[in-house]
Amino acid sequence: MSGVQGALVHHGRSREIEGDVVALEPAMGDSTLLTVRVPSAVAAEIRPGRFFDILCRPDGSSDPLLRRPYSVFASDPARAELQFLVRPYGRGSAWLARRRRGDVLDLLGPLGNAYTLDPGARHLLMVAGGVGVAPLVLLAREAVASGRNVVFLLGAADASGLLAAGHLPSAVEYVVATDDGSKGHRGFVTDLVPDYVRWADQVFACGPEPMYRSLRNGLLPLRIGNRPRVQVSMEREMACGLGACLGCVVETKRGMRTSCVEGPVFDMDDVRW
Amino acid sequence: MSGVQGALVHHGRSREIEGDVVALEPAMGDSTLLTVRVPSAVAAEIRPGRFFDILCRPDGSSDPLLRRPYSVFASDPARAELQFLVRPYGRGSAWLARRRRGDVLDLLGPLGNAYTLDPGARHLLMVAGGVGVAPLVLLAREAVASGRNVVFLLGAADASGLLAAGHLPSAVEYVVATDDGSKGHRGFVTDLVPDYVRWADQVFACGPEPMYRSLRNGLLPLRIGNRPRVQVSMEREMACGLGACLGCVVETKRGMRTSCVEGPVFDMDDVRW
Amino acid sequence: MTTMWKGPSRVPEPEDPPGPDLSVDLAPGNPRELRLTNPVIAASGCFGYGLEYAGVIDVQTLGAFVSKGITRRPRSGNPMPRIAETPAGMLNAIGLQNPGIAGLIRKYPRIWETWRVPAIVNISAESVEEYAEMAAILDEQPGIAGIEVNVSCPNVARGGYCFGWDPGMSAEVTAAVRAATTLPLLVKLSPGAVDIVSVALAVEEAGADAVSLINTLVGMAIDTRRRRPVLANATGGLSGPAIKPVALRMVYQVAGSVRIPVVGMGGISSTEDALEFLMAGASAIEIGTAIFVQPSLPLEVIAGLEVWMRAQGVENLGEVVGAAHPAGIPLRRSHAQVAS
Amino acid sequence: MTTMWKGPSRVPEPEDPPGPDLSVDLAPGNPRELRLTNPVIAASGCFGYGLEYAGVIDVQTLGAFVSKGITRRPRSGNPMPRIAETPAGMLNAIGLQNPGIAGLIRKYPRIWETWRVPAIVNISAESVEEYAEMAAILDEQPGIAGIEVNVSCPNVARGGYCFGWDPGMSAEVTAAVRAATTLPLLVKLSPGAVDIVSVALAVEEAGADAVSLINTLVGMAIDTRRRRPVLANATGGLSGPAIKPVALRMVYQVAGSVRIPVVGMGGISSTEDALEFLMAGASAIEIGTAIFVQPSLPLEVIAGLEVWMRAQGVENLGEVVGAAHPAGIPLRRSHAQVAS
Ligand SMILES: Cc1cc2nc3c(=O)[nH]c(=O)nc-3n(C[C@H](O)[C@H](O)[C@H](O)COP(=O)(O)OP(=O)(O)OC[C@H]3O[C@@H](n4cnc5c(N)ncnc54)[C@H](O)[C@@H]3O)c2cc1C
Ligand SMILES: Cc1cc2nc3c(=O)[nH]c(=O)nc-3n(C[C@H](O)[C@H](O)[C@H](O)COP(=O)(O)OP(=O)(O)OC[C@H]3O[C@@H](n4cnc5c(N)ncnc54)[C@H](O)[C@@H]3O)c2cc1C
Ligand SMILES: Cc1cc2nc3c(=O)[nH]c(=O)nc-3n(C[C@H](O)[C@H](O)[C@H](O)COP(=O)(O)O)c2cc1C
Ligand SMILES: Cc1cc2nc3c(=O)[nH]c(=O)nc-3n(C[C@H](O)[C@H](O)[C@H](O)COP(=O)(O)O)c2cc1C
Ligand code: FES
Ligand code: FES
Repeated sequence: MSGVQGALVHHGRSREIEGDVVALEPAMGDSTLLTVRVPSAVAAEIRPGRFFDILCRPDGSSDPLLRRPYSVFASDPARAELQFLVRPYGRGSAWLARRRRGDVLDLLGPLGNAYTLDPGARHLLMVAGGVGVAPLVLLAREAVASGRNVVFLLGAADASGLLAAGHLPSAVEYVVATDDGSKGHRGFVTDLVPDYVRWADQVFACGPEPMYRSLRNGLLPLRIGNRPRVQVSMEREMACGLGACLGCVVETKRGMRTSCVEGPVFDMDDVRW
Repeated sequence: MSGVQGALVHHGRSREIEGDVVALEPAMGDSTLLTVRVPSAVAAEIRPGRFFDILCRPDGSSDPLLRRPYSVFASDPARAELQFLVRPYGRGSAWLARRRRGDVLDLLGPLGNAYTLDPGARHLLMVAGGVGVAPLVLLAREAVASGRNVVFLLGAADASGLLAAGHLPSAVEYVVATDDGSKGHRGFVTDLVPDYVRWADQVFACGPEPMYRSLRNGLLPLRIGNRPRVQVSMEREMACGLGACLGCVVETKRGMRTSCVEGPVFDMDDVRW
Repeated sequence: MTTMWKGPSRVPEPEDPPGPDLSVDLAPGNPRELRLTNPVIAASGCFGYGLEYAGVIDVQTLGAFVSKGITRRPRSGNPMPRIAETPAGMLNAIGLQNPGIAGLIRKYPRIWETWRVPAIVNISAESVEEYAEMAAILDEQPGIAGIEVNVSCPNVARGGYCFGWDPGMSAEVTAAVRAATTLPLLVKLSPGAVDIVSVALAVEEAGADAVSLINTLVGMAIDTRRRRPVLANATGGLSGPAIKPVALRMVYQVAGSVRIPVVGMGGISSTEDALEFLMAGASAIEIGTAIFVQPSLPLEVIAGLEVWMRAQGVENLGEVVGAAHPAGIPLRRSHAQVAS
Repeated sequence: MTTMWKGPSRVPEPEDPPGPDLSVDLAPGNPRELRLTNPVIAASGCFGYGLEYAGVIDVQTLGAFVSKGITRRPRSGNPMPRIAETPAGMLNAIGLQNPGIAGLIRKYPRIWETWRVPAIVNISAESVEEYAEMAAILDEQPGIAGIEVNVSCPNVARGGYCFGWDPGMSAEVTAAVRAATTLPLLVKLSPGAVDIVSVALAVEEAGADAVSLINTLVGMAIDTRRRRPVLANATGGLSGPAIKPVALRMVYQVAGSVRIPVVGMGGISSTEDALEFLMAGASAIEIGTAIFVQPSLPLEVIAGLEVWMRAQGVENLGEVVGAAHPAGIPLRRSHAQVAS
C-alpha cells in the first residue's frame, strides 16, 4: 500500500475499504449470506437501498474486470458488521459465494441513494422479488424500529427460494407467493399487491424490471392520483459506481439520471417505462 | 462436463486431469509443497524432469490465461499422490500457493521428456539452483533406490532458502552454497562443481539459465571429451505444452526443438548457448 | 443432404434420438466442396499439423483443423522469447517456423489421407506469385481438403505493406490462388485493415469460397526490468479472450455484407462464445489460443452446441447463423435449407 | 525548472529528501505550456468532470484530468444498455451524453479555476468547422489548461468515415483547431487507422502540441439468450487491460517517429503498466477504465512511480521515456534535461 492511499483513507476521502469475511451461511435457497467486518464509520453510513461495489476476483487477475454492486441486507454498527445476500448467478457472485472466513474483500461504498420514509407514513407495503429482498429487509427493520406497520410481500420460484421469516422483525406481516404454489399464493408476488394498496401510505419495491412493470400495471387503476407513493430500486450494470461513466442511467421525466448516484432508488412515477 | 470429454478421459486420451489438493506445507523458505491426489495411472507415468501444466486461476476467469508448468517433486503411485514445490513469484504461483485442502486443480500432463540415467553410471552429480531442486529430488530418490551414489549440490540466496535435508534420501551427499554464506559455501553452487567432476559419471542440473552458463564455463576445462555427460532442464514460457505452438523452442545443434515435448531436459552439449 | 467430405465423425448409437444437424459446407460454390460434420475447427498455429494433438484428443471428431502457416521455403522462425502473456490474452511472434511446403508434403498428406477429419493448409507468402505457386503445389496433393490463405503478411514488392490491409492487394492474392487451384479456398482476413468489410467483399469478388477472420491484432509488452520489449521480435500477434469483442464485431460486419460463408474466430473459449460468433453470422468457427489452455475444448464445444440445439429446438445450425442481426444477413448456402 | 502550470500538488514536508522530478510539459512548443507535476492523467469519459471523484480521492494530486467528451450541443446519449463486460475489458456505448459546450462552460470552468490540477477539455464533433468553433469558445474560458481533440468521430461530410482513420482528415481538424485557439492542444488518435504513425505525423505537422493514444477499439458482445447484441447500439468501444498490448505497440511506434510529446493510454492498471508506456515513449499516461475499478489507482501510480524512481536512482522521468527503444527515440522537450 502506498503512503498516498493510506493518507486518503486517513482523511476519510476514499470509499475503497477492506472488509474481513467473518461468516458465510446459506440463506434463501442457494444464496449465501455473507457477513463482513468493515470500519465502524462505514457501517454507520448505511441506509436501506445503498450498496457496495465489490471486487469479485483474486489479486493480480483482471477478469472479471468490473466490480459488482450488492445491496446491504443488514448492518450492525456496534459490531461494525455488514451483511450481503449473494445469489449465485454468474462469475462474480459465484466467486463471492465461495469466499471463506478470514478472506479480505475490496469494497467501494456505500454508494447510491436510499429509500425515503415519508414522515407521516404509518403503513408501509414492501414488494420483493427474489434476491431483491436485500434492501427491503433492512428497510423493514428500520421501519418497525420507528413504530411503523409493515406488510412484506416476497415472490420466488418455489418455497425453497423464500427468505426464512426469522430474518424479518416479528412485527412484520410477511406474505409470500411462489410460481409453483409450493408455498403461499400461487403466482406472481404482484398479484398480492391490490389487497394492500388502500391500506398503504407508501410502497417500496425491489426486484427485476418485469416485476415493476406488472406492479405498475396493477397499481394504475387503484391509485388515487400518485398516492400511495411508490419507490423502486432500478438494477443497472455499473462500471464506476460514482456517476462518472454514465453507463448506468435511467431515463426519467427529468432526463437521464445515474442509478449509482441519483439512484438506485427512483420514484416510480419519475421513471419513463 | 460434457459426455464427450468424459469419454475421452475414459479412453485414456486426454491428459487434462483433475487433482484434489490434499495437503499444503511450507518448504524451502517461502515456497509451498503442494500434495495433489490424481488418478493412479497418472502417478505411474511420472519420470524425473516431467512436469504438469497447471491452470492457476478460478473457474470463469480468463486471466491469467495460460497454464504454468511445474515439475514433479515427488510421486507416490501407491497413494496416487504427486507433490509440487511452488515458489511464490508472480500471479500464477501466488494463486497456487493460496489453495486449500479440498480445492480441485486442473492439470495437463505429465508432459515432456525426463532425465535419463546411463545404465553404467554409478556416480551422479546433481546441481540445483533454488526451486530447480524439484525434479532433481525425484531423480535423486530414484537413483538411490537403484543403488547409485548421489552428490546433490544446492544453491540459494541464504540459509532459509535451502531445502531441508529430510526431503532427500539419507544416502545422498548433500552440499549447499548460499550467496551470503549463511550456510555452506559462500558463493555460487557452481563453484562447488569442480570438486566432483572427476568423480561423476553423469551430471544433472536444474536452475536458471545463468547457472547453466557458469556451470558450462566451469566444466569446459575439466571435462574429458564430452564426459561426464551433462543434462540440463531448460525453462521456457509455454503456451500449449504439447509441441504445437512452437513458443518454447530451444536452439540446438539439430535445429529448433520444443522444450515441452523434446525437452525440458536437453544434453548440455546439444544446446546452442 | 449432400454427402460428407469424409464419413461421419461418430457412428450414432441405436438409442440416439435423431440428432440436430451441425454440418456445414464452407465452399458451397465449389464442386470440390468443403463439408464439415460440425462447425468447430482448430485454428492455424494452434494445432500444429494435427498429429501433436492426436494422442491427446479425438482429433477425428473435429469439424476440421488448419495446419500451422506454411511458407515456400523452410523457416526456423524468430529468436526467443516468442510468447508473452497479457491480460486475458497472449502475444506470439513465432515467425512462421515451419518445414516449408516441400517438408509439409513429404510428411503430412499421406497421414491426413487416412483421417476422417478434413485438413486445411494455411499458407503465407511474400508475393502474389509465391502464394499462387504454393497453391498449385497443394492442388495435386491427397489428404488436403482446402487452403486457408493468410494475407496478414508483408508484401515485399510494396515495401512490406501488409496484403490484408488493402482490398486490392488481398483480391490480387485471392485471384492468383484461385487460378492456381480448384481446392476450397478460405481467405483469412487481417484485423489491421481500416475497413475489413471492403477487403472481404474484394476477396469474395476475386473468387474466395469463404473468408475466415480474424487473425491476431498487433501488440506488444515491455519488460520494465530489462527496459526492452518482452518479445525478441518487439511486436507480436495478440490472441485469446482479450480480442473476442473486436473479432465478433468484425465477423458481424463482414457477415452482414458478403454472401460466402464466414468462419469466425478470436478468443473463442466456450460454447457460449461459439454461439456468439454463429449469431454474429459465422457459418463455422475456429478455436486457437483456448486449445492451449484446454485441449479438449473444441470437442466440448461440439457437444455443447448439440446440447444447446436440442434444448432450443434448433434442428439445423443454419437457423442460428446471423440471428443477432435485427434485419438478417444475406442468404448463404453453407447450411442445408430448413424444412418449413 | 520552469514554473508549474499551477502550484505543486503537495507541499513537501521538511524531512522529505529531495524527491525525483516527475514533472512534464505536454506543450513545450506552446507559450501557454501545459506543465504537470506528474505524468498521471485521468482519461476522458472515465472521470466525469473531476467533481464526481473530488469527494472520493484527492483530485488535486493528479498530473491532470480530461473531461468527458463534449459536443457543440447537449446530447442525451444512447439507449441502455450502454456497457458490457468482456474478458479483462469492457465495452461502452455511452453515446457522448453531455451538457454541450455551453452547459460545460456554465458550470465547470469557475470551479476548475480554483483547482490546482489542470483540467483538459475533450471535444468531439461531426465537422471540421464544429471542432474549430468549440475550440474558439474554450480559448477564452478560465480554468481550462488544454484541449484534447477526439478525432474518433464520424465525419458527416464524408459519409461518416472516421476523421481519425485518415491522416489528411485528422490534420485538417488539427489545423482548424490550432487556428482557433492558442491553448495547449492534444490530438487523441484512433486505433482504427491502418497506419497510426502517419496520422500522428500529420497532426504533428498540422500544429498539435502533443498526441494522446489510444482511444477505444470498436468491439461487440452478443447476448445469446436474446440473440441480439448486448449493447443497444450494437457496437461499442473496448477499453481496459485487454487492449493494453495494442495500445502499447501503437505508443511505441508513434513515439519512435514524432517529436512532440506522446500521452499513452489503454488498459493501464498499475505502476508497472505506466512504466511500460513511459518506456515505450510516452511522456505522460492517462488512466481510464481502471479508475472505475479502483478510484485511488492514479494516486497509487504517482506514488509508485516516485518509489520506483528512488529505487532505480532515476532523478528525472525523462530518463525513462522511450527507454525500451534499442536505438532511442527522437528527442522531445517534455522533460527537463538531465544534468550530466
Ligand atoms: C444496485 C444493485 C444492487 C444489487 N444487489 C444485489 C444483492 O443484494 N444480491 C445479489 O445477489 N445481487 C445483487 N445485484 C446484482 C449483482 O450486482 C450482480 O449483477 C449479480 O450478482 C450477477 O453478477 P455475476 O458476476 O454473478 O454474473 P455475470 O455472469 O457477470 O453477469 C451476468 C451478466 O451481466 C453482465 N454484467 C455483470 N456486471 C456487469 C457490469 N458491471 N457491467 C456490465 N455488464 C455486467 C455480464 O457480462 C453478464 O452478461 C445488485 C445489482 C445492483 C445494480
Ligand atoms: C519445465 C518447467 C518446470 C517448472 N517447474 C517449477 C517448479 O517446480 N516450481 C516452481 O515454482 N516453478 C516452476 N517453473 C516455473 C513456473 O512455471 C512459473 O513460471 C513460475 O511459477 C512463475 O509464474 P507466475 O505465474 O507466478 O509468474 P508470472 O508473474 O505470471 O510470470 C512471470 C513472468 O513470466 C511470464 N510468463 C509466465 N508464464 C508464461 C507463459 N506460459 N507464457 C508467456 N509468459 C509467461 C509472465 O508474463 C511474467 O512476465 C517451471 C517452469 C518450467 C518451464
Ligand atoms: C501461437 C500462434 C501461432 C499462430 N500462427 C498462425 C499462422 O501460422 N497462420 C495464421 O493464419 N494464423 C496464425 N495464428 C492466428 C490464429 O490462427 C487465430 O487467427 C488467432 O490466434 C485468433 O484466434 P484465437 O484468439 O482463438 O487464438 C496463430 C496464433 C497463435 C496464438
Ligand atoms: C465509459 C467510457 C467513456 C469514454 N468516453 C470518452 C470520450 O468521451 N472521449 C474520448 O476521447 N475518449 C473516451 N473514452 C476513451 C478513454 O478516454 C480511453 O481512451 C480508453 O478507454 C482507453 O483507456 P483505458 O483502457 O485506460 O480505459 C471513454 C472510455 C470509457 C470506458
Ligand atoms: S456506474 Fe458509472 S455513472 Fe453509474
Ligand atoms: S509450449 Fe507450445 S510448443 Fe512447447
